[in-house]
Amino acid sequence: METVITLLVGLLVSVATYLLLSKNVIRVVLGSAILSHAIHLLLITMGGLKKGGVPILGDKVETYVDALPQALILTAIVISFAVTSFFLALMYRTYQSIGTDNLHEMRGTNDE
Amino acid sequence: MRENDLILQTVSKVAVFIILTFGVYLFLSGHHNPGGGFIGGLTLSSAFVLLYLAFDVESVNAGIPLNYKMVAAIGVLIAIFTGMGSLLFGRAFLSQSSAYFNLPVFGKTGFATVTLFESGIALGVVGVVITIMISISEDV
Amino acid sequence: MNNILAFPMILPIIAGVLLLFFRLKPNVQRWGSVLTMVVVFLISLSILEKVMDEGILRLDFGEWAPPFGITFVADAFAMLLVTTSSLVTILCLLYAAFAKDEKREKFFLYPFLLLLIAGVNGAFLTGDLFNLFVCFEVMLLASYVLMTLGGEKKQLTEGIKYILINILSSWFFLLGIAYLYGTLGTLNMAHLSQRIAEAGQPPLLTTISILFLIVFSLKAGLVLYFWLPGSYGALPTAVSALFAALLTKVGVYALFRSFTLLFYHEPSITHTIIGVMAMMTMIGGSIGAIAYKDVRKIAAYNVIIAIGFILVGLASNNIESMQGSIYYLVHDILVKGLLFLMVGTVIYLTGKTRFDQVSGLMTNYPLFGWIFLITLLSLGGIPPFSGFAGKLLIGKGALVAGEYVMVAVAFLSSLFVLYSLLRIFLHMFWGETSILKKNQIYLSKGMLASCFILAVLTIGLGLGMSVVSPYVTDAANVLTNPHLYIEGALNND
Amino acid sequence: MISIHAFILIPILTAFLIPFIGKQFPKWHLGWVTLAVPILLFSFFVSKIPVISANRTITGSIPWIRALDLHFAVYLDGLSLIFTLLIAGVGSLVVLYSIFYLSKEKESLSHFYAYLLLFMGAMLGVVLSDNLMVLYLFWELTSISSFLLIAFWFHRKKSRYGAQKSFLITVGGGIAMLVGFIMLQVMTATNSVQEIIAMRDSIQDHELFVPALVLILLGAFTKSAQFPFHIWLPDAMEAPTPVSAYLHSATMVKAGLFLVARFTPVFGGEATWFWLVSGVGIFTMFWGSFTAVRQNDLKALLAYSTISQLGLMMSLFGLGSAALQGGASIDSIIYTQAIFAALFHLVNHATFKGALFMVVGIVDHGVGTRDVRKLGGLLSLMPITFTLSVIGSFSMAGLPPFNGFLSKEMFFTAVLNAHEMSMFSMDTWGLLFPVIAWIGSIFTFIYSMFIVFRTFLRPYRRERLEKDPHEASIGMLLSPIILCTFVILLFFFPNLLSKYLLAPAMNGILPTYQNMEGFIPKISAWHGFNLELLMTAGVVILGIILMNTYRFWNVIYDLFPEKRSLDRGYQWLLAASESGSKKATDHYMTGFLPNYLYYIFGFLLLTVGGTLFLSGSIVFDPSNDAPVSLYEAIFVGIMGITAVGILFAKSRMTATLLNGVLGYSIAVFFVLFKAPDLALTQLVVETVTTVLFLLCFYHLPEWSKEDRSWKVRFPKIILSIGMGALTVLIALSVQGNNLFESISSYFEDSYELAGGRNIVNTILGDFRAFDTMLEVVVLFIAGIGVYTLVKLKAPQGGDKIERK
Repeated sequence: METVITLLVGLLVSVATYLLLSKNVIRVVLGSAILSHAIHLLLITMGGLKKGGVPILGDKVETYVDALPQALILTAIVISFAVTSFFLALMYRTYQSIGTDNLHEMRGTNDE
Repeated sequence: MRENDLILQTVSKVAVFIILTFGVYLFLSGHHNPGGGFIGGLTLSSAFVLLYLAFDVESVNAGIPLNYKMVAAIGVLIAIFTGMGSLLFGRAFLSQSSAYFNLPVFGKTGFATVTLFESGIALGVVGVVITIMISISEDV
Repeated sequence: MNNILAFPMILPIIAGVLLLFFRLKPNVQRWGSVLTMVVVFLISLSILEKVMDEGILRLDFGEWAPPFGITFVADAFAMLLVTTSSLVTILCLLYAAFAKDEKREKFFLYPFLLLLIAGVNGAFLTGDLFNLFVCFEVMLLASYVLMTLGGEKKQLTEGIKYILINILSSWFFLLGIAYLYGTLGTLNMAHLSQRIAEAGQPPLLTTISILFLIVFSLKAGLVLYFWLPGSYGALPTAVSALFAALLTKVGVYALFRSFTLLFYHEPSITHTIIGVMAMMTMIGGSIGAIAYKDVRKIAAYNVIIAIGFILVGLASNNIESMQGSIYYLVHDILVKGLLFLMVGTVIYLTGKTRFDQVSGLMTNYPLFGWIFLITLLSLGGIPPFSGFAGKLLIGKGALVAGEYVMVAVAFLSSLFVLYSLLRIFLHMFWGETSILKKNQIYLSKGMLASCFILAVLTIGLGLGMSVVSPYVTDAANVLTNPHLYIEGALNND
Repeated sequence: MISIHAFILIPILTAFLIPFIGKQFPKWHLGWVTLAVPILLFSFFVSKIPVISANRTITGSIPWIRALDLHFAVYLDGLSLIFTLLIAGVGSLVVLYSIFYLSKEKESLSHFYAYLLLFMGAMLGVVLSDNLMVLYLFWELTSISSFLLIAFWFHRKKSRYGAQKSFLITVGGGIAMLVGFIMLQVMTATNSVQEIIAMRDSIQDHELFVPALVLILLGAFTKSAQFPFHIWLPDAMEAPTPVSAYLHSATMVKAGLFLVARFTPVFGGEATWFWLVSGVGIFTMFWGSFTAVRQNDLKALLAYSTISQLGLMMSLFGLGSAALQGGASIDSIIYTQAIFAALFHLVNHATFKGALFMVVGIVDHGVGTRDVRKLGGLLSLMPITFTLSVIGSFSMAGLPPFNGFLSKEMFFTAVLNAHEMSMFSMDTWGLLFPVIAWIGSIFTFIYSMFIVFRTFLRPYRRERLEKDPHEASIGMLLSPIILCTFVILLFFFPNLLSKYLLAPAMNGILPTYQNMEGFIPKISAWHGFNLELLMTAGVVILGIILMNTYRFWNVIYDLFPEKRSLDRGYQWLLAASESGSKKATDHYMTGFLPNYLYYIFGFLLLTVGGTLFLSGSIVFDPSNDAPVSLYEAIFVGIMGITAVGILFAKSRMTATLLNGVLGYSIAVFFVLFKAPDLALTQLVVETVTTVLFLLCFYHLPEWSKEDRSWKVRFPKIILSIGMGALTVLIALSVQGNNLFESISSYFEDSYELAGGRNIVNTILGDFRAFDTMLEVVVLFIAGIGVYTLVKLKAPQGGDKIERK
């Protein structure tokens, strides 16, 4: 399972990288979102998959899956939500202000 | 935004209550079951998101006249000050503790600072998510 | 239990959030934030003293002993940086308070600045790798907002680039944490260090360490500084000064921590790469610094040169070079803040961004002109200003390490620093004045005061460097002897 | 001995006081206030002559930065004493002269005297410091004060140009010197010059010995305007003339000579040192005098002449260093005489060159020009000035009865001796020294005569002058008169100087030769008909001939046109490095984000991937894997297809929804992987994010097509596959490399420890509550940030520079 998920992560990273290299900002944001998905998946894989029960203490289960990565991912998800929403708003504002979503038109000048 | 989505609006009203209840449940059950401050808060705010989608911003705001930035700020402050509470008892920052009380109605009730901490978190999350939503949708 | 350790991070957060409630009271915002940072500075100083007396201090949040809970670890290195950062923040806030950019002030300029410094201080203090990530995010989110606060076109477009590159590096950071956790099963840095030492840093860990190198290089502007010149040019003065003083330094700090505490077993690979990167950075920064006439760009490339220079100390990897880097870091935090305040003020006074469009400011603002000259010399590492001690020791350390090429590049780069700024000085400050007395914009004493104090600090620090020496010696000692840090961060008594 | 420190600091502190005195007492002439300082210094150092000439030294030290072995350590021996006397003595005369030269009304005297005093203190610091780093400090301070003085009239473009040039070259040289110093410190573990001298034998074979030598010489050569670094000196003449007389001929430019003399005991005897110092010196001597002849500006002429004379002294120090090859011996004592000549000439040069600069200043002041094409016939109008110029020039040309004659003769002796050296392959090259020296001297003779003849003789043409010429006031004449008196006195009583100053200085430079027979020569004007005298005669005869035929042979200067001069080279270098840098930086700093991401991904693949492959850390060990069930496999398949689908989505709406599908699938995975909290969070977050996406996209245009050409796509694909592969390879290796147990089993006691059964939640709320708290702060910042971003808009009308 771990290998399969790792390969999936690899695929997601590839897709994300490809999108990140676009000149359209929306694609870039999607790329970043996919990259964060991929890394969350990877993080949980690193703790080992399905090696025990749900990490909620009960009487029936002897071993639990690694709970620490889950806590980290939860934090990471929230942070990526914060970042993504800010970035979306920025993208929207930028379009409103300069009328483009093309990075090529956002190069700025060298002032000379 | 949309005036004629009567069905959506009706469904939403019901759904919002369900979601709200579920959110509160999630928040409270977090200590022993899946859930907690974050998830509860997020769920609660998704209820509001739904409201905003179904109704327009102005009417929701008229119904719930809150400055969500301040809600978020208060949430953060609650979380921090809960953490600092332990300083008063000479404990390390963010030391949580719990105590049990015998309350008339609820019987033996556990009260943990964690709960307070998490309520700060939840409040913060709700405030932030709604602030974001309102800011963007108002502008649009 | 040293709860005081939490304050350099917590106090600014509390103040920042509280100030939200005083949105329309600019004076409360201004002086409230300055006051907060003064308190933070004093607290940091007292922690620093305590560290010198009692050794490395530790705070376990929630009283969960490491490696299970999160800890703040204060050694002299971290505390020196916290103290200096807080000091420079006071001055930048003071500048902002007098610059009275009311538009931004109404939109929470000060809360964001306070949250930024909270993240910075947290990053310096934390002893937990994942918490470092979170502190980074606090700092970065605040910087994202500050980057775009004001909504000018240039801010928005440069902001998009700045934010995307930083997001990318954050995800890489997370990736690195995932790998490290997968191999070592822990997050506490001291514990990580122990486990890496136990495993003898196998090749896989070296590979992962390079990933961290890339992550922190992106933050520090080491080789991968593409985001830096553009974004620093788009900011209001006080913010740009704070960015220049602090943001990259956090990356530098992380580089030093990770390659002295965690991945120090294979210097022939890791430190060699760092050395090459440091040289690339200095070269890139040097040619960038003389390429443009826009003063903000010149200043920004100077930030880059300094990063390379400081990293020479890490690459050389001996006690002298480490001491040198620490001296230089302290110096650079102050002087980069000063440089950006000066540059921003020049633009404020003249409305021009290119140095060939203005001349003769010396006639209009003599004291200001002299401060610029001091800034220039101090940045060039000329004694008796504060950069000299660091420059000297970095050079010595690199020579002892036999890194002759690096020494050559490093000292040549300081010539470029001098030249790039000298051009500004000669054009803008000397020459016939282009501003009539009656058209002269009033330079408020308050704005000048921040620059003046920083200039006095760079002289005072240069002359009185021996005051800082014991701290630096101690800090470098911990950096070169990781077991000291581990003892301080893990022992349970 | 605190007193010497005090005397270094007095001028510096006074420098800072001068502006305040000027403000407090606007009626005072600051020059008189200033004058007290060098006179005080001079009398102090004169009072030390008895101690020093008795072959003792005075030392003292004040700690500065102990941790770095930086001490404000002073060391006064014969060598430094000569310099201190020059600094204070010429300093007094220059200040006196400047009182009459600079107008109190028009000039900012407080700046002028502040800089001058700053320089004085710095220069004293250079010659008195025993600590390398403190020496460097003062060294750079002299450069800075010189920079400020050159640009004293900073509204002039040429002044700024000259100031910049001198700054870059001298400070640049200083930085090289600093590296050399650090190398010395690395070799000897001390910063004290005297201790380094004592350790000389133990460091000679160190690999840094020669590099340190070269770098320190770079410092000396730049400061002392040696070829090819001399180009800054002529431009430094933009400074007021008293400054030129003081800094750029008598004192600062001699700091390089001082440095060479000071380090002769360390490096002397080394072939590199010998060849560099004497070779560069002798060539500079020739080149300076050769170029001086063609100058039309009197100050430029003097500048080149200074360059030439500095070269002369430099070469003498170099030739003299040969005496240390193989240790001190009576056979080599003859070579030490070069150094003696250098020291003697050092003093002589300060006297006659100082006087000449002042004379030129008087002429400039009196007639308003220094251009020899306009000057002429001032003899009758300015008789005293004329007399002074004759004394100065003839001394410079090496004619009796002036001190220049004596040292010039000794110079010839030294080059002739050098010719007979048997070391450093001098048997092959040695002849060059006397030949170049002789040719250089001829040109020296010519330009010296030019000063007198072109300015004072030739026909007088009033119409070309700006003012009516008149003799200068006695105040202005006083200083050059005193200097000229020395020029003559030193010719008649040179041995007095030798006994009290030169001998102790020789002992300071060559301590191993102390008390040897013939080490301190007796200077005499007449030493029989020998080769030296013949050379001098030749110089005079040929010089007179060439001077009178100048218009026939001056075509040779066309071989060295302005266009191809070193000066132009310098300008070209600056311009080219600026434009080249711009080109290079523009090339990669395009401002186009994808480019930057290319670099970042590329660099990451290169370094991380490189390490991964080269270190051979790839491991693949799926034995520990959990089994894959069918529906899991299906889900993986769906996610893969969805992800790839995003790449091909035609509209951004499709892409957003596909991204949502991806997010929900991950939530499902979280359920499968026993992470209900995550699943819940992921579900809600994905929902809210998707709503946000849609909200923001509402007003955005449909996305434009990406460039589909292979040229763009190919590198993208390579990088993407590379990143994916790298992630996978490391991840798989990590899974095969589980080195340690995770700490997380500790958290399984969460109920006992923290009273919660949900481990994840307990970690978030208690074990790692701090993360959670900060996370909310992050979210909070983002929320308020979005609010400000949307609400605070820049005023219309484009980017305004922050000013409101």
